Amino acid sequence: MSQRTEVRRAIEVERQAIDVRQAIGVVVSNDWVNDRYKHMTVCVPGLAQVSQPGQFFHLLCGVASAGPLLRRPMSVYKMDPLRNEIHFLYHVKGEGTQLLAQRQGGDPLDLVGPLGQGFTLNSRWHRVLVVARGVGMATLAPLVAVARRREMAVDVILSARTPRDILGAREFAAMGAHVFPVTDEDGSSDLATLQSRVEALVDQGQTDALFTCGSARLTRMLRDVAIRRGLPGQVAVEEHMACGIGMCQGCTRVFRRDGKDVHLRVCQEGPVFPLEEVVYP
Amino acid sequence: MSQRTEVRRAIEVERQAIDVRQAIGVVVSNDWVNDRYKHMTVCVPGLAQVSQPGQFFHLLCGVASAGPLLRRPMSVYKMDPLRNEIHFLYHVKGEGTQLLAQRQGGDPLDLVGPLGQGFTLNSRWHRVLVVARGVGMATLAPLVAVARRREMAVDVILSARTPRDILGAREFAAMGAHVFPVTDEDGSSDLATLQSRVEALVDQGQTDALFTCGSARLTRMLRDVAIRRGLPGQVAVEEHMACGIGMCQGCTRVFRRDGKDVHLRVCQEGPVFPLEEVVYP
Amino acid sequence: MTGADLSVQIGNLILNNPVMPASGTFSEPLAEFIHLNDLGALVTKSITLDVREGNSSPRLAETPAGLLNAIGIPSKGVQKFIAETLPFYAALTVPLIPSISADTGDDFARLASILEKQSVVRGLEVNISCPNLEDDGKSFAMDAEQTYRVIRKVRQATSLPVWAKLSPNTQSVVEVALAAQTAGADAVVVANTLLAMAIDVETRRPKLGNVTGGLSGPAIKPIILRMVYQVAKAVSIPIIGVGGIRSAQDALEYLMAGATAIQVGTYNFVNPRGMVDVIAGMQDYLQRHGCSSVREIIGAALSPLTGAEEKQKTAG
Amino acid sequence: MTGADLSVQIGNLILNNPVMPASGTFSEPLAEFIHLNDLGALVTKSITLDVREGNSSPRLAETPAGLLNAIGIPSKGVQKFIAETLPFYAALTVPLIPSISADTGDDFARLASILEKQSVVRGLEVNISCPNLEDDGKSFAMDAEQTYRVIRKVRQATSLPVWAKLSPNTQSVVEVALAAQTAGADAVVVANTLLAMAIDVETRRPKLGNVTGGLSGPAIKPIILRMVYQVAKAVSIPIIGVGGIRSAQDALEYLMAGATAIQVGTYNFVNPRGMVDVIAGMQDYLQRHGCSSVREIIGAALSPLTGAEEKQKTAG
Ligand SMILES: Cc1cc2nc3c(=O)[nH]c(=O)nc-3n(C[C@H](O)[C@H](O)[C@H](O)COP(=O)(O)OP(=O)(O)OC[C@H]3O[C@@H](n4cnc5c(N)ncnc54)[C@H](O)[C@@H]3O)c2cc1C
Ligand SMILES: Cc1cc2nc3c(=O)[nH]c(=O)nc-3n(C[C@H](O)[C@H](O)[C@H](O)COP(=O)(O)OP(=O)(O)OC[C@H]3O[C@@H](n4cnc5c(N)ncnc54)[C@H](O)[C@@H]3O)c2cc1C
Ligand SMILES: Cc1cc2nc3c(=O)[nH]c(=O)nc-3n(C[C@H](O)[C@H](O)[C@H](O)COP(=O)(O)O)c2cc1C
Ligand SMILES: Cc1cc2nc3c(=O)[nH]c(=O)nc-3n(C[C@H](O)[C@H](O)[C@H](O)COP(=O)(O)O)c2cc1C
Ligand code: FES
Ligand code: FES
Repeated sequence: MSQRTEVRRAIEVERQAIDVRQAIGVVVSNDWVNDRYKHMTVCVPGLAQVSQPGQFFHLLCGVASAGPLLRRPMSVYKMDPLRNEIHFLYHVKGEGTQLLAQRQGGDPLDLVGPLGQGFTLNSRWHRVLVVARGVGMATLAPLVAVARRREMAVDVILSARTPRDILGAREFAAMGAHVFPVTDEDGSSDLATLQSRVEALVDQGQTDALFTCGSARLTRMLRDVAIRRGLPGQVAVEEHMACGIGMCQGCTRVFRRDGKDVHLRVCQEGPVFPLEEVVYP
Repeated sequence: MSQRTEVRRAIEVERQAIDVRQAIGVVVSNDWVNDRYKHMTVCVPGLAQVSQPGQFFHLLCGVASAGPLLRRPMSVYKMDPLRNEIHFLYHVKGEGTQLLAQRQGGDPLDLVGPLGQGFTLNSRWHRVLVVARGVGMATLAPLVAVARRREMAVDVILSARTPRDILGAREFAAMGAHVFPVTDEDGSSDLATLQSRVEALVDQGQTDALFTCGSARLTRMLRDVAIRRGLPGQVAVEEHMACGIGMCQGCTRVFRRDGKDVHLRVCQEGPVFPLEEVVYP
Repeated sequence: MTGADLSVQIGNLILNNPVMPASGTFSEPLAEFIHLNDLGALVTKSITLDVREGNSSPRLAETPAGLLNAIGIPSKGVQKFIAETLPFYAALTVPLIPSISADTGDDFARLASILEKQSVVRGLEVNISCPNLEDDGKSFAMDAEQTYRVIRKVRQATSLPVWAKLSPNTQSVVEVALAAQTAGADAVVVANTLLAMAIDVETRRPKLGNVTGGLSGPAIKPIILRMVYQVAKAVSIPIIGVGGIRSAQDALEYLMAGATAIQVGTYNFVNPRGMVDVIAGMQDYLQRHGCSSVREIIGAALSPLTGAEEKQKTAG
Repeated sequence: MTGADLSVQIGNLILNNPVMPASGTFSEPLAEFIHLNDLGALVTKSITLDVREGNSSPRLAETPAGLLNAIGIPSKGVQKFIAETLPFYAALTVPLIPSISADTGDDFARLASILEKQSVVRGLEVNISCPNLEDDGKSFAMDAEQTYRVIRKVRQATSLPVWAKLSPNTQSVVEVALAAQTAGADAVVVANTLLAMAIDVETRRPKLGNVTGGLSGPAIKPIILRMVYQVAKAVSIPIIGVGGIRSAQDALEYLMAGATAIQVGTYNFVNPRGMVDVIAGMQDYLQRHGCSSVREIIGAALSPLTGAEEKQKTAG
């Protein structure tokens, strides 16, 4: 979106009614899916309808002033417009996510979103390759769902420490995606091995685009493959955030855009960026 | 306890095992008794046995680093040595007590105590008068229970805003105390009216000692009655606390002891003080 | 019933209410969450003459009740600011106060005279207190003489209202505030962030790319409130209090300590509707306490206790 | 396996481990919760020559992640301290470091020479930074010259190790630390509380009887950590870090920023066993990271990044 359009849109918004992107939802369920990840379903009217794969919500994890000061960004893991539900899949990690893990059905949840630029799927693509490591799968899951709904072929490489840590294999298979689990345990997630795997899939399957999320090592590898094979690709980037809505400039990273190194805000210009714009010195 | 004894005792403690006065208890129940007060029962081995009426526990209201920094002092409302249970009755007021109110059966509770000097009951006394306002009743309840167990006659004046806010009338009556409810609503809790009531009870019933808690206005009135009638009396004082164990000097107030105005720590030399030592300029 | 009058005056500028965003914690996207015209004023992120990239990442670290930032002053430069950003604000009625930042007094003055020509600009906040630009967090506002020198130059360059944004990293905030007043500032903004840091014990490295950064948020409120109280006893120009506000109660503490208006910073990140909630809570407090104007409580905690209050206080 | 060596040296004093209570946040009742001999040293509440009552109540107010105190220096006087308090510590093996407070350099020196004669006293912490004693929170440690003068007098009065406790309310903590070093201090303690305040919006009065007080607790950790880091780059004597520590991780941040030892203050109020937990957590960290001594991590965050680390950092 150009600067000018942004200004015009903001003025418009100011003149008319205010968006309902800050809402209090109600937790429907919040269950462990393994010993580290939880799956939370939140009912909140109107937001599932406008959420795109790759977008995120900014969640207030504590209650009132108890808990960490800042919100925590979480990707939309699933949107269910018919039930007005948004799903999150999250790693219970530090103070924020531990508080989130304590929410029970019926509890309120203060959320801001959907935020950021999501993935884009070109209607001319027929086959896409998705590489997800660990909880990164949460960010990529709605992309796989939409791609399958548009009848694209989807190859999904799921990487994790052990076979038990692999998440979503059944879910993706049920959507009709081809799932390839790789693990640290048997060495198949090793970067070089994985790269051969990716290249083999790309070569045999007429892949049109590559997608990934989070992990710096995976992203670099995929970016290199994409550039070598002349394929487009997209990555959902993670960065520490304060506001999540483009005001604080705290989440910027250097990207290579239009031949120049520029600071872009992960929350606003991202979190999804073209693979070729990613810079890892 | 003299300075010398205190030193000797502390050295002894240092040499031997450490007291178990910091413990993690388990919440048994935590229920509303009216729209502002909750009753919490905590199971924690060994502490009910050593708790005295008028002593308090210092409770960590939050979980880990979420919640207010400091602990909150709460009087022992009931001790049940057979079940290893301590009871609290508390007003849900600010951040700390609101977090406390969220605890459910089975949750852990970090508590330090019992702390401070409790009430003393002279074995030669036959009749005592207790005046409690609002949640102050929680502090005085175990005193009434012990006095009744020692077969003293107990008159209890319970003061509150409305008849519905009167707490413990049935409970005290069941112990065999004589209960006199007074309320703001019908004006019977008005200070002058209350004072006549107290004086009448003292005069007709051969009261040996007066007890109260918290409210500055009540304390001053009772102190004056006690001095005029030559009766001993005790009051449980409240003051903001940091450590609760005598280290920070944050909870001191000026008391008149041995003819001098001295700063005493409410948590260590109190919270129970002789009525005649209380100073209200 | 009609509410209490929330308007306050700072220099010759009348604000509808005393609540505005703190520099660097607000920009155009907030219009998607609140009506910007509901605020007392709008202060922008500090802008510079030239284009600047800001500091390297990570730029943020969370601390207990605080936020550590080392954004620096990324800036598109004043010309692009005029061309691309000002049109947005021209469509609003709320007064716009750009915050300006520079490395020298002359550059500050140059910025002031450039911006003065823009009719949408209703005043300037002079950020002489950013702890990230120079060595070891030093800034003009750590020194009364430097403050006088810079504010004087800005004062001479413009007839716009001039607000001097002070630093809490000085031990002489009162002298610095007096220097700003003498130099002709219309108000002092107390204060910017406290210089601070955090270390990642796993990597054994500072958490911020810039090593040190500025601490904001509820953690610093008691410190900045004390400074406002001290400054209020010394200066005669209005004070704008800023540091850790996240409720009407926090804002009222600042007003009672002597601030005429307040800014909300970090809390905008937590609650995009926060400033509107603060305004509503203020209105509610004033009505509950029978005040017809917010001006009745400004400086209320500064006056010595009356005998009756003294008695009530100690007896309570 | 045997654990890592936790001992550190401060001047000629060897501590079993780097953890001790901060002045004013510890006294004899703590012996009912932990074995005091498990600590690295014991620092007492500041004592004065004469009897003092301390400030009027309320003396405490809680703030976000912080504690505001205006205790002042209630003191039984040094003679009673010797007669009544020292016997308790004589029965312990852990080194005792009384903290001393006075209004003049001469009184500081007098206290030092009185306490030197007590064999149980192993060093002195010189509290030149208490923000409550003088007008508007001023203290000796806000000024390098005053600091030199007072520490010099104490140095001449005693051969005991001398620790200078600095103030965070100065903008020149590095210069003040250097002045203490030049005057002969064996260590600097960084730092005392930050001058702050809170207002009760219902009564419209300051919450503390003394109006202003000192802010301690997790809220101030990022600020004091920054000061330790700055001081560590300048002085050659050991630094004792103190401010907001409530975990081994917090303590390790201070050591990595250049502190040789640390003090735990407010957290003793929250968790009477806190210091023992910090020591255990430190031991655990060192073992997990294959360090044989805590001394390996002191100042670890001060050295510039190596090439390999730089790469790992940006790639991670
Ligand atoms: C756009 C986006 C989408 C995300 N989606 C998901 C998701 O779907 N599922 C999931 O499990 N996690 C997701 N994350 C990561 C998630 O935000 C962090 O794991 C979470 O903030 C950790 O919070 P904590 O308090 O539990 O951990 P702590 O480690 O205690 O957090 C400490 C600080 O670090 C920040 N932080 C820590 N890790 C990250 C990170 N990876 N990215 C950004 N900030 C971080 C926190 O915000 C906080 O300020 C996403 C991150 C981003 C930026
Ligand atoms: C020895 C003692 C025994 C007590 N026993 C009981 C009891 O049995 N039941 C009960 O309901 N209350 C009791 N209280 C009062 C209780 O401690 C406070 O109501 C509680 O701390 C309020 O905490 P909060 O966070 O909910 O409220 P907030 O108002 O948010 O607390 C803010 C601050 O004020 C302090 N504070 C507020 N009110 C008091 C007070 N009255 N005394 C001391 N500090 C206070 C808190 O500790 C905190 O630091 C007792 C107090 C003391 C000193
Ligand atoms: C992310 C961020 C960026 C900031 N940028 C600026 C700035 O550009 N200019 C400025 O004067 N202050 C800046 N500040 C300081 C704020 O304006 C404010 O003084 C400070 O954050 C204290 O207020 P708070 O506690 O409400 O956040 C910034 C603060 C934050 C958190
Ligand atoms: C209640 C209280 C009393 C204190 N008294 C003293 C004192 O007498 N002398 C002194 O040098 N510091 C005193 N301090 C400051 C502490 O020693 C310490 O420097 C400060 O609290 C910061 O550490 P913390 O954040 O771990 O509490 C006191 C602090 C508190 C909270
Ligand atoms: S998180 Fe604030 S701009 Fe992205
Ligand atoms: S609360 Fe610390 S001495 Fe009483």
